[in-house]
Amino acid sequence: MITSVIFIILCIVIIVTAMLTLYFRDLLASVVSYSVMSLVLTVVFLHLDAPDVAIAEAGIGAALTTCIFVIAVRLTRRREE
Amino acid sequence: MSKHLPILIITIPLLTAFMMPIAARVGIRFRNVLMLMAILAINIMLLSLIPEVALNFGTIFYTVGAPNPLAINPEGLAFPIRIILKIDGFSLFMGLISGTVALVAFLYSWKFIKEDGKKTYYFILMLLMLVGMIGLEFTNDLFNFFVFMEILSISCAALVAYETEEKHPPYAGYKYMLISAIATSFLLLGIGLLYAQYGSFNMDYIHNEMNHSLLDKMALIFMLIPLAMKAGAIPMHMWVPDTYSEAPAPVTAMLVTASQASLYGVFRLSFSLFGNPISSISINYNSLGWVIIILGVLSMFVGVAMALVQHDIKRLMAFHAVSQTGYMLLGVGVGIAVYAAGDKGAAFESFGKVAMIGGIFHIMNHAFYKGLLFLTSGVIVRRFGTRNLDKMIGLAHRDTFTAVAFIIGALAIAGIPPFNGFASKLLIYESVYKFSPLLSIIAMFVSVLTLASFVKVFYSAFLGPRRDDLIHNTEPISAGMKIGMGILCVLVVLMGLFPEVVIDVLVEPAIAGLVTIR
Amino acid sequence: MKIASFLSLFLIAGFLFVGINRLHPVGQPLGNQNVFIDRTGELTDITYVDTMDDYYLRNGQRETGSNNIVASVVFDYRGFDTMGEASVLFLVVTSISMLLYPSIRLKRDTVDLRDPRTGFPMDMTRIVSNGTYLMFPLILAFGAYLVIHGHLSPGGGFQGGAVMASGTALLIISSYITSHLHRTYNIFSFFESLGLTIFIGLGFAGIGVTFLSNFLANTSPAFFGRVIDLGPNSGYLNSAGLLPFLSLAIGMEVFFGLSIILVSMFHLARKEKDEKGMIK
Amino acid sequence: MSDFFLYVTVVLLIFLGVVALLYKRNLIKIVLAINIVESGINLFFLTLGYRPEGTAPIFTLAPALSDLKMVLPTPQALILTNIVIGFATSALMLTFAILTYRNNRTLDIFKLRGVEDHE
Repeated sequence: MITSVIFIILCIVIIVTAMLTLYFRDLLASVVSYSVMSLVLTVVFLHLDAPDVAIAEAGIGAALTTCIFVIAVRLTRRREE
Repeated sequence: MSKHLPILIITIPLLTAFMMPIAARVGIRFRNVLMLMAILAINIMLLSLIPEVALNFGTIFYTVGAPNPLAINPEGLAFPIRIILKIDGFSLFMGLISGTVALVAFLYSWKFIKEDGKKTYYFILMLLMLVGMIGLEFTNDLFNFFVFMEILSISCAALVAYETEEKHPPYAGYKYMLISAIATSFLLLGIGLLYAQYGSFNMDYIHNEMNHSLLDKMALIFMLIPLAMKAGAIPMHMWVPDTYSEAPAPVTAMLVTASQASLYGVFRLSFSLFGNPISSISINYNSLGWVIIILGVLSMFVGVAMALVQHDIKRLMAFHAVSQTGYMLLGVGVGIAVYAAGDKGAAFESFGKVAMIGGIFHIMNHAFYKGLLFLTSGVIVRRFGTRNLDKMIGLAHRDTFTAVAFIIGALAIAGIPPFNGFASKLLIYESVYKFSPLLSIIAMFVSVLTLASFVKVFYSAFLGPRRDDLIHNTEPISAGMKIGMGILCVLVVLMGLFPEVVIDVLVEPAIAGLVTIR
Repeated sequence: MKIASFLSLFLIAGFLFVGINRLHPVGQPLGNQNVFIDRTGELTDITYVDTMDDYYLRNGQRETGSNNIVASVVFDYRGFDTMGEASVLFLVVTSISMLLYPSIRLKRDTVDLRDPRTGFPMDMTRIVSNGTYLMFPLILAFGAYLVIHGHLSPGGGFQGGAVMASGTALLIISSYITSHLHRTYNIFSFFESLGLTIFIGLGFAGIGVTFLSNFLANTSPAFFGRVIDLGPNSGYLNSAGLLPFLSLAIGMEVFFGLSIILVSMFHLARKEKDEKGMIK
Repeated sequence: MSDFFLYVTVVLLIFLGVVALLYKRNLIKIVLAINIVESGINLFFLTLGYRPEGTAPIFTLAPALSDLKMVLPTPQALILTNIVIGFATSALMLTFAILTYRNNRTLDIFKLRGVEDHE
């Protein structure tokens, strides 16, 4: 029961962070909330008994994707027009 | 060794691509020769498959990683567990088109692309593009299809943006990549829906198990619309002129083939995966045929209408590519509709099959003459330094070879005998007229408009007084470019003169691969 | 245009919601996925197996010798996909090198930001640079562990390579890699090609049977072919035949490929900063 | 109960991504939207392979039960592939976006639209 409640909360967090990613006009904030979404997704993947995918998502989705997005934002413009 | 041919066709160019940076260190000439040998090797291997696949109407299977490559299912099981390559007539037909156009594009870019540090990467991407096309045409596994689709679209996008210093190419590349990313995402969603029901990715297995539930129809929509989008059919065609016009000329010639690989996906899915030729053909399958027909007619008409008003030579040709895709969709759509209408025997044999032969044959013809036209456009654009038709005049005085090649291509695309466009278009007109006269008349009308628009191009670019002050670049056409265009000219003329040979040897097995699936 | 986009949106939403109602509840079909295994190593009745996944779960351990069924699917049963996926990464690295080629080639290399005496980066605090100094070997070791033990525990080529590449990201952020980027780039690109070539070479090694066939599994312990006890066991490193080698090749390719992407994008940023005169 | 939530999450993620693809105008934001769609698809596949009473498909130190149940391995293998492909795609698209910004000084597709019909 407890795990299921936590699980539902995680799902809601994913949706909210995804919405925030698309809502923020500041691209850096968008990128950060995308990386939070990836991290929470990692936890969900672990919960779904997929440790392999969870490691890959943590390494690539949360760390490296954020890295290249931050570089891209720095090289272009931070605010969305 | 011959039983390993299917995998060798895919892995040899891959290995060559990985070795390319080292080869470039050894020497430019060595790199070019290695590349030429790899592409020639692919073509020779593809040709060596003709006797078994095309002449004997056979099918070659290859199970990657299994104890026995020819065994599809493991012992005692009713379903495959590994990735299976399957080469039937249609796969071989498309593979031959890809191989030929890649060879021509490579010869053309030998001297056409300037020798700077980027050129090695250009060749690597070209090889991988070929791998992507051949891989997705040979595979019988849905997820593998998706992976090769990714390979194809990423290499296309990067090649479109080859001239990074220019203003527009990076955005064109972005657009292509965006379209591809959306398309492949939804393709994967469709694959997931099929996997959820049948627990497999093998097309033949799913086809046999298919029960045409609602989820299957959803999967059909999620898979067909992205593929039609990537093939450049109508409501989703706007990326075609933007990307085709920004790419270097040889890449554009290959992009036509890449779009046709997506078209292959459309046909393969609607026949070999979702088609149900065994028993009660549902009304939906008939309506699928009509959807494809309507898409085809719209593509034909809108493409040519947009092309007429263009002043940019490459955009004009790109809109014609959309328009010609319509013919293929029309031919095959009529085939599906007749096939699904019930009495497969009489009606299908009399004109449905002819329509399909026309549509499929047109794929090959279009790849060749449109490739030829794009290659000539490369010469024209380089000469004048602009793509604007109003600023061109009198090139025929200087480049007679290009002018002749352009005439051949333009007459072929307009469906004038004795070129290959006529052969396939005549088949389409005849058979579609029996199905619905209106459609046939539209098709003929579109052909006339096509001729009009190419007459305009020929008039502006080649005719008129000789004006050397407008010539931007005077370097002569290299031998490689002439050979490339020459090969395509010869193919266009030969296929126009002897269409029945091509139809017997290649197109009939292709139809057999699509329609008679147990 | 607006109407069209609204329409397509509603269509997609409708489809998706209809779809989830029609989909099975989690855990219902797709076979019975019980893993019955005799201790003797013989499989129970093969007719029980009614989907592909069942087959993998029941026979994967016996056929490939790998405890991690995901690894056996990735590298053995669907190894061809993995090859395609590795070439996607190679492709993207090539594309990025091509696209950024005019931008990356500098007249002079970027400034070396390291303190000549200590060797630590100067534009970061000592905490960051010391932390990186401590963390990087650990990250690398963890990544290498994931790669090598891919057939025993969660992990494998992709995951290990990604973890190691996040170490590279750390190095870049804390300004360790600033000088000699060309040399770094060339070395990385060589090893990336090498990894891929090894992968395909191993695939060709099995062409006596078929391409990418696992010809080393269950042969002899010296060649990673140890025959393992079926069912839950404690795991042996020298099992699973070709899998560890393939995993190593992919790990190499993924690590260096991802690092090249990071290094070249970072290089661009650094160059821009340099042009604006933000680096003294 | 939780499976329903999973599917709803999948649908919402894909839906949000598609909305952003249609209505956002910034090139980098569009890449983020595609990544969100891809996350949704990854979650979809893993949900398909999930078995409530199963364990991870790894035999090392697995519980020694006579009826050991495991989640399905194939979706996990595919998603591994898809994650790397997604990263590669977004890296390439970001490179395109950076180059577009360099050549045109804008990331807005409405302003870039005028770019196409030149001369």
